[in-house]
Amino acid sequence: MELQVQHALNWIEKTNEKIQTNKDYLSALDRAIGDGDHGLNMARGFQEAVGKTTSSSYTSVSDIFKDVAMTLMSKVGGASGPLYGTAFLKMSMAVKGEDSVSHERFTKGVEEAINGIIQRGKAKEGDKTLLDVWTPVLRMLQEQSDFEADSLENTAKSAMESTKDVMAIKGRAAYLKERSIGHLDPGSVSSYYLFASLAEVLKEGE
Amino acid sequence: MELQVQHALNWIEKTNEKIQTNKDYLSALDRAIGDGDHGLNMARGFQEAVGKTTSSSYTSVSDIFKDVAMTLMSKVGGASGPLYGTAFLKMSMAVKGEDSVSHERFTKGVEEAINGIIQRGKAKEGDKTLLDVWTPVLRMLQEQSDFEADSLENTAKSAMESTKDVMAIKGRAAYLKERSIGHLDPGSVSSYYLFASLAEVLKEGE
Amino acid sequence: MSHVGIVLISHSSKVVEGIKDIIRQVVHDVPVEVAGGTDDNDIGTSVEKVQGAIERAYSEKGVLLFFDLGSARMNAEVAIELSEYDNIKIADVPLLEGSYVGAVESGMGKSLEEVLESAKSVLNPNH
Amino acid sequence: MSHVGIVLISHSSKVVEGIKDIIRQVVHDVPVEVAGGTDDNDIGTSVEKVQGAIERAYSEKGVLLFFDLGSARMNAEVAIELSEYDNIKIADVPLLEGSYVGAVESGMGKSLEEVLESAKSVLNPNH
Ligand SMILES: Nc1ncnc2c1ncn2[C@@H]1O[C@H](COP(=O)(O)OP(=O)(O)O)[C@@H](O)[C@H]1O
Ligand SMILES: Nc1ncnc2c1ncn2[C@@H]1O[C@H](COP(=O)(O)OP(=O)(O)O)[C@@H](O)[C@H]1O
Ligand SMILES: [Mg+2]
Ligand SMILES: [Mg+2]
Ligand SMILES: [Mg+2]
Ligand SMILES: [Mg+2]
Repeated sequence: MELQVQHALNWIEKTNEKIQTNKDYLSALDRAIGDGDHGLNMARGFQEAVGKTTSSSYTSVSDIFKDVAMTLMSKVGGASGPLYGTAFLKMSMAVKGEDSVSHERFTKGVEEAINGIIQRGKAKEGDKTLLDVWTPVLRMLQEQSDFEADSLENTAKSAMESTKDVMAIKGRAAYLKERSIGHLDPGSVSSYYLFASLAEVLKEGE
Repeated sequence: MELQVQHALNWIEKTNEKIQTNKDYLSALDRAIGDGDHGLNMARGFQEAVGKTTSSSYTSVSDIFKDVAMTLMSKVGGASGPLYGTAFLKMSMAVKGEDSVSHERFTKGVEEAINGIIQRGKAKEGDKTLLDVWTPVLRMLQEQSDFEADSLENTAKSAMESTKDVMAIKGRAAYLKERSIGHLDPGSVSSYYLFASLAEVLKEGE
Repeated sequence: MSHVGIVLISHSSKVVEGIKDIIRQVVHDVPVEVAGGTDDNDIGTSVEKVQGAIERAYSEKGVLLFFDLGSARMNAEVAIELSEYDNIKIADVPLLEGSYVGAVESGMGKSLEEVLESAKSVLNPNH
Repeated sequence: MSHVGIVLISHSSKVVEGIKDIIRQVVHDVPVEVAGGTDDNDIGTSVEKVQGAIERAYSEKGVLLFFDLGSARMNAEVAIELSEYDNIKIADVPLLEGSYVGAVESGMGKSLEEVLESAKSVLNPNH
């Protein structure tokens, strides 16, 4: 299977739905170890992103990712804005020139997105940031030769859950040091929603 | 001659008069190399000090200095508040227990005042602060055995004038580095008014 | 549990009110009191405002004072000397960054010395 | 003579307005622009506010950006990448103390690199 324009549009819409539904939960997670705005930030950003993508017409996945990137970067404001924005911008560049996006190309896109996130936030895997979901997802993608919805959902979910027992090294939660242990990383939970939504799109497309 | 209660009261009043008259000048000096409030700070502080001393009755010079100290410390607010306040507090302590203040005791008071200013502001002579007036005045007092109004006025005046060619190391003006050269230090000018007023009181008492 | 109180001293009342807003997003149980501007709310510092802030922020664990520019530091010293408490310290660290870290650490129940030490960490930035 | 522009970025609009007030007491010719809070004036940062502040503060000598907390830094980077200018830098120094020194140095006509260097001096406090 390859990702078409309609898949990408559905991906963004499903992600937005999950984020709107779980807005208060994301903010509550952020309240425990941060400043309590992650739900608000993500809900605002993805609402605007969907507003943009549903009111435009696209001939390439790359252009969709680019509009999402620009919207998230300029509208979210928290740490998650530049981070998710950069991730989508890098994915947009990686899949540029392709009518539809192969598993191989998408994997490359996720790899570039991670490089962008690292460049922007100077974090590494294990610092209790959204990288702790993106990196295991990349490893899984690299091990496979085609999209596998269930393992995508499972990998993202268990990666998200494993942020709980980790001490934060980057972001607001890092100020809490040991006290950040025992709480899920909010950005990892929103990243789980992102990949879980992709898994749903892949399932529908099978 | 010894300083009596009435001399000390006159000293504070004369100082206040000079400061009120030159309020705008002091602020203009501070505008050139600082934040432009030295006239305002000193005028507010000494007005309150005179308000306090004229509405109280005193049996010792020490008590006058103490009231002046507390008023300046709590009402001025700029750097000059704690600095002049500390100076008067130390002088108050040095002349405590004396009905009238001898030249020797007053000299000791100025020495203690300088120690207090240094402790508070961590400056040394030559840093383009009011210490550059107080320290030459102390040296002059130490060289003489009785009050000499003219040399007090002359010493304070030329010390004040010599701050012009110096680079600031402490206080707001220090941010300007070389650019502070060529301007009088505002606190040294107000300190000149203080000692010039004392010289006038001494002359009247002769 | 009592917490080390935080007093924010700035030449501007807007600055310390804004910092308090930022801190209050993440720290709720710690006394955070402000002393900004002169008595007339001009740019400057007020010993009386600092004294009042110390009184309000005081807990048995002590109070840590943060200031912006040199003269605010001297006025903070005067306010401490005029107070009756001996467990008050001045943090010679950047105002916003230091007080943010200090407030978070105070919220963890740390001692005055520990909060001061952690606030100093912002001088070697790595966040 | 043109001066290096100063942009103050904080999670709180009060903070940057107050810092600007403090700077304006001593520095008059330097462009000082603020980007405080989110687009809705909540606590947070706004890339669009930063972009606007860069535009207003811009001079041929460049612009130096000061920020408060980590995410404000990332948003400052995004704003720079979205702008057309290449003489914009971020000062990784304490917001209030660094921008005060930076504004004074910019007022002396110093270059972007010199202003940045001097702002870094506040990390070794001696004033
Ligand atoms: N330096 C960083 N690198 C990678 N991810 C980060 C970094 N800082 C924060 N994050 C992620 O961003 C999330 C917080 O986002 P959000 O609450 O929207 O921003 P803010 O922390 O500015 O309020 C964290 O849970 C973490 O996953
Ligand atoms: N650290 C210091 N030690 C001694 N004197 C100082 C110091 N800092 C400033 N001063 C004196 O204070 C004067 C400025 O006072 P003022 O303008 O009232 O305070 P501020 O600088 O807080 O606005 C300077 O001209 C200088 O003489
Ligand atoms: Mg947050
Ligand atoms: Mg936030
Ligand atoms: Mg002044
Ligand atoms: Mg002042």
